[in-house]
Amino acid sequence: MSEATAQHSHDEADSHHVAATNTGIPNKKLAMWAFLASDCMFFGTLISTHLIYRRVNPDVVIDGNVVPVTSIFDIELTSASTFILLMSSLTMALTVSAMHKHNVKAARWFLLSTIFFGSLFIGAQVYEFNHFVHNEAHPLTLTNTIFGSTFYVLTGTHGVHVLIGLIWLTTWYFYSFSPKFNEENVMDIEVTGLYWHFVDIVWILIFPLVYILEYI
Amino acid sequence: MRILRILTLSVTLLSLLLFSGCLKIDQNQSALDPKGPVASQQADAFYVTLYLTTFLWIVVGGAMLYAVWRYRLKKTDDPNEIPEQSHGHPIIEVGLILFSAACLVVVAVPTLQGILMTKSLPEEYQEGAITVDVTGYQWWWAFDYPEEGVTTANELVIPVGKAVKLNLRSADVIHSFWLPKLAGKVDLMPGQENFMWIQADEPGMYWGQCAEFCGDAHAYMLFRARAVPQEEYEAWLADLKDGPEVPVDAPEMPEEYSEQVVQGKKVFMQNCYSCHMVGGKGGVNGPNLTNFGSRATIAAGWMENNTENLFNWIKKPHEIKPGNYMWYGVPMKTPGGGIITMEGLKEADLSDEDIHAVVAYLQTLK
Amino acid sequence: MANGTTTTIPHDSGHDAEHDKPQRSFFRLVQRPQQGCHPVIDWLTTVDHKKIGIMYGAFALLFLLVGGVEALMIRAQLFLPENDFVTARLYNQLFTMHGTTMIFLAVMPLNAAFFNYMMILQIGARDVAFPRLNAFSLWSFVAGAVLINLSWFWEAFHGGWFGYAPLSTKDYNPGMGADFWILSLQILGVASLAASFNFITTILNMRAPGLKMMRMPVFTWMTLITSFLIILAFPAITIALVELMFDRHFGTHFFDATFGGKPILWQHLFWIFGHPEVYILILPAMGIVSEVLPTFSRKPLFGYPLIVMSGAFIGFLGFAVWSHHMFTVGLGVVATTAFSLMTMLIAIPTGVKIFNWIGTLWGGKIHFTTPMLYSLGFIWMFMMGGFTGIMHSSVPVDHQQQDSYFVVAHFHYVLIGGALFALFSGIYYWMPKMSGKLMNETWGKISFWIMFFGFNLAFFPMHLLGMAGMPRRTHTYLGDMGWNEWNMWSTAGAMILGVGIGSAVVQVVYTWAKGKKCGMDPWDARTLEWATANPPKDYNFARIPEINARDQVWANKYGKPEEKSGPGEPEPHGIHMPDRSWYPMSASFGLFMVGLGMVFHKQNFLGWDHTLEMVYIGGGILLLSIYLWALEGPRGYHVHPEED
Amino acid sequence: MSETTRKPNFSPASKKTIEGESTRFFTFFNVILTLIGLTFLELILIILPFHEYVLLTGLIVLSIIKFGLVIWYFMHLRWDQIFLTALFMLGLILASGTVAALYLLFPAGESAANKEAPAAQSGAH
Ligand code: HEO
Ligand code: HEM
Ligand SMILES: [Cu+2]
Repeated sequence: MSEATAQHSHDEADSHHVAATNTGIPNKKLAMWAFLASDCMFFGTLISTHLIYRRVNPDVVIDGNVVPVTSIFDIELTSASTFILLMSSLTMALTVSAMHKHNVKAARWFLLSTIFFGSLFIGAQVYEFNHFVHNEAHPLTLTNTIFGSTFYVLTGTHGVHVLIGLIWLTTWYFYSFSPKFNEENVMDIEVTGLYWHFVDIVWILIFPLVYILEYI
Repeated sequence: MRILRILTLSVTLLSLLLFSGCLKIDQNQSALDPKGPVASQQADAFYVTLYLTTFLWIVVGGAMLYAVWRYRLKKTDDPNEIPEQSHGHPIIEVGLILFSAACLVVVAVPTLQGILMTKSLPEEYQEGAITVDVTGYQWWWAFDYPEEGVTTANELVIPVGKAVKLNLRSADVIHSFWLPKLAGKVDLMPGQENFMWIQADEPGMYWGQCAEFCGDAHAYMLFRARAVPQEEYEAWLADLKDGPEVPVDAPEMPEEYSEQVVQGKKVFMQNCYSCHMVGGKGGVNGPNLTNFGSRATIAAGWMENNTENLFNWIKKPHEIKPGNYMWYGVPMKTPGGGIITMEGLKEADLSDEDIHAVVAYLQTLK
Repeated sequence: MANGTTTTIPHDSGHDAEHDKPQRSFFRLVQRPQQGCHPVIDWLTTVDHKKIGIMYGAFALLFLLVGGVEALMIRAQLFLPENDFVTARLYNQLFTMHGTTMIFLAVMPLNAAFFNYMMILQIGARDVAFPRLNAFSLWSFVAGAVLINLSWFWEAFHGGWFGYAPLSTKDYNPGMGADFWILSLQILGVASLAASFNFITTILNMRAPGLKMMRMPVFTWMTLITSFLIILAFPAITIALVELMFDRHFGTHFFDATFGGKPILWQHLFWIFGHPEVYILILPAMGIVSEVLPTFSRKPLFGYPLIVMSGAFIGFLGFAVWSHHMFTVGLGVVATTAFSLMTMLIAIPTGVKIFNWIGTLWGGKIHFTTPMLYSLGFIWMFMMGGFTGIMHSSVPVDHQQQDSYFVVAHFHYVLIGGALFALFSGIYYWMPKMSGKLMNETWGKISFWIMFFGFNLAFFPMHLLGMAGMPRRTHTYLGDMGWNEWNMWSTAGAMILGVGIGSAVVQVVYTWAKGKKCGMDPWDARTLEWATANPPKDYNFARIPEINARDQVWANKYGKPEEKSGPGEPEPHGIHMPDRSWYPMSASFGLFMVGLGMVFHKQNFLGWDHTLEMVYIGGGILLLSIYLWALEGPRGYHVHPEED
Repeated sequence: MSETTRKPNFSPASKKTIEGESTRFFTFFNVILTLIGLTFLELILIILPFHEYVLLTGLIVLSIIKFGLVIWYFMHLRWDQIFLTALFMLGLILASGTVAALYLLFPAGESAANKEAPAAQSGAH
């Protein structure tokens, strides 16, 4: 795949309405990347909080007992959600690819699969939270340990990002049937895709740093 | 316009002069009147930075003023004249950057010395050093002498010429221990123990104050450090260990005490004992009062210790220190996470007579 | 210049007929305001960067006065020892609100006013990249500002502008003041972030042809760098505030030491934001000065690339020095040393700027106008503040100075002598651009000298007070500490400073209403904003100018032939102008309701105790507004300016 | 165009675009396979008998590779202007630097809860 091809496809999508920009990058895309750079700091702060508190409080004490975190976690489930989110990233990339080809029908199917995988991920997270909170032996709640606080706030913020992404994608799905849906929206969907992939890479970091680390 | 400018300029200069004229530096809490090794190092470092930056300020500011004066538009000039359009000069730039870096090295040296000096007690000061645990409360100080097993409050007593290692902790919010003539401040952080050390080279009463905003009555959170010769320090310790002449839990009072003191002790047991210790017994939510009668100040250094002030303090502590827990009661966390409140004087409803009595009793605690 | 006749014709996209229908909002809920609508509606729904800039400026000046009154009350209380002009609680609220107001509601929005108005003109653009988002930033700023000032009617926050935990947690600050503060800052954060993404995109993407990055005016450069600082620094405080809010309302223990929380983490997170924030305040000021000095020296900026690079360097280093606010919290030797040395390094790029400013003056023809006076005052006073900053960067020195009045002196020298002087310089410099009217020079100079004198009288003694051991944030002091005279001088100076600032604000208002009209380029200036009418037409430039030189306007007047340039090609279909919209404002209003509802969570708001519903309704309004906003599209109309 | 896509108004994409995107289609599949493979590796790491630090390094390297693959291919950085990569790296580097610095500023196991804090002992608020 050559640079030239790639360049071309983008020009194609933008050339109709968007005025030429100095950088050659469409405004919305540039703004989204700037937002993602900023979002790195958001998650950086949250991840710091979690890691620091994990470091200064090596023992997770629930009801007076030191509880190994591995006995709370359910690594099979979390691995499964990790695969699910990765898959959603693939389908998102394929959605954008189809949009570039102006193949709206295919794009819609890929979009629907992305929404499906995303919902599955959220479902798994809801199940996981529920499971942890109602764990008979040692319930992990938002308030009973500092580990619980940092864990739920970090993964919860990620979950909220996924949820926003889902709403956004669903909106596109329905909008794609509107007569107003046109070639300008190719770029819009690409921008939504960037957001979605970012949510995925944040999970790529959360998975080892929050989950797998506990098993080492 | 011109007259106005000259006028204001000269007024500015005059007032600056005025300030430097009344520049005295031996105020109670002055950092520029160091009386110990740590404060001296810090004052020296300050002077290094002061001289350096004053020099730079005059040179750079002078260059600016000179340029402004030299290249100003004069009455005779053509306002539309265009001066030469120069764009920059690499050699000057690089030179000035190197010069600035060199100036910074001058600042960095005493900085590093200071950091090393305060991180732990240096070898040469270790002989005869004592340790005091300082705990900050809203809005008073507890001073424990772990090696001696005694506790006092708001008035630290230390031997002259000996280093004092301070372990700083907080019982509630962040406070900061600042005794300017002996050392710069270090914060008292909840859940963390900080270290600093001080040494007084001259005997005397040193003034200190909490420097980190800690709530409503932050401004009233003062303290004193009394530096005394070694013998006097030991005598003070012995006295403190002895406990008060009138033990707070003694059933009988010695003959020589007046009715009032006896009454005062009763009032104290009923209303104050749950929070204040006297002679190793009592509560820990308020300052330890064992040697209270020999302290110079009350209310964490805010007022002189005399009958009138003491009466006012006990009558309406919340009007002297807003939010005062002595009046409103001390909220305490239970292990379950709930809060219970230790009743304060608000509920006690003391009569003036009771207060006079308790004042009389307190003054016997020496 | 163009005496433009404007004709409205439907957006012609050439693609689908939908665009040609009357421009109504989705569902026809509200009519999308058209040209010639009522002025009030016009201002409320405008997407024009110039109107938005003016509103930012007007609100900022208002809050400057509010913060100033708070400051004067602080000083009045400190006039005498053991004074009881205000209670301890009120005093603590005053300095908290003063700091928060001045930083977030006065200086930042005043900067934003110039970003909005001037930066766009300086790059020869017609508007920002996302005009409606820009309006949303403005209204969210207003929402946050109103929310935090509403707190005066219930309980204003009394925890200091950096709200250190655990003092700001429910245990020690049970009232709703802290909640007002937290939620307002969150809303203000949204406003700043949205504005910054917009500015970054605009500057990178929408420059006039030929305006390479290294030809951009320094003020535009500083806007870009500041915007980057905002998007990279604000997340830290946002998360810190979220954690604090969870502690206060949802029973977590992020900052509760008895449960393994670390109050010191709050300080880290706050200052990771807080230190870049002080450069967010000062870099635009440096940008303004870098415009004013060349204009009135009639010389180009000396060392332009160095000034730009040092600005970027200051911004970058600004992220590596945050712990210099925490030298006394017990960080350990390595961390303390590292942060101390990094802090000192910042003197170098800052020095570079100062040297180059003096280089700009050198050999020039210096016109003593009011803006020039303010800029010169800036250099001198900011330098002094910078030097006390260097003192703070030395750990042993800072052990004595931290949390004393010396720090208060330091930051007022950089904030008033620095940021505020430069901003007034900008106001006097750009007023002709914004209003088409010149400010009165004599009165301007009188104000400057009153301010300059009052400022030094108010804040110089604070250095001495700090070294004499007076801690900051104390509402009273004993009479025998040796602080009485300096406090009296300082209060007197503050009152004079107040008169100076007040008189300057009055002049702004007066000029706006009745000032003397002036031509297009009253200062014989250098940069692109002076190449269009005063005030500019809606579309800024009838034809986008082409750029061949750094100071194009100057080059056109006096430059070499190859540097000169004319306006570019006219737009074939006329100039496209985006339509006004209600949704930015309604979205901000939703945000405001969410904030208010959360502050009053489990409380009663004016006799109404369904505050949770308020959150839901606000959220609904926000969401709906975003949807309708997306669906209505930018739309717009075309304008055919008559050629000049 | 087919029945369902008639309403939205799209012109056919250029041949070049279609060819390019079709090649990418396979790239994307290779990427996802690699990602899944690496995730398995991460999981296997847990049970390997190496030293903690080796495992930790391995984990970090693996996540960085995964991270890189997604931004490079899925997020099109490979095909977009280098400027976008720089823009994102600015945020990423600053964030990672901050995380690392913060993490190192907090010594392990030094919290109050582990040491019976003085505050907890004194029982006061
Ligand atoms: C506009 C805002 C602004 C600016 C620009 C600065 C600039 C600087 N600040 Fe300041 N600050 C600002 C706003 C604040 N600072 C604070 C507090 C503060 C503290 C903590 C004090 C404490 O609480 O103990 C330190 C260590 C510094 C250091 C510095 C340094 C080194 C600079 C440097 O950027 C200055 C560089 C400039 C120089 C040095 C002058 C020119 C240089 C020349 C001429 C070159 C040659 C010079 C040398 C070689 C020395 N600041 C606080 C208090 C917050 C609070 O606690 O409430 C605020 C608000
Ligand atoms: C009329 C002009 C001003 C006066 C007289 C004034 C006075 C003061 C005083 C006396 C304090 C210290 C209060 C204390 O520690 O007890 C203070 C704090 C502060 N001021 Fe100002 N100030 C003025 C303008 C400004 C401006 C323009 C800014 C910012 C741009 C500003 C920012 C701050 C900040 C951040 C604090 C710290 C608040 C805190 O401790 O939480 N001030 N001011
Ligand atoms: Cu700083």
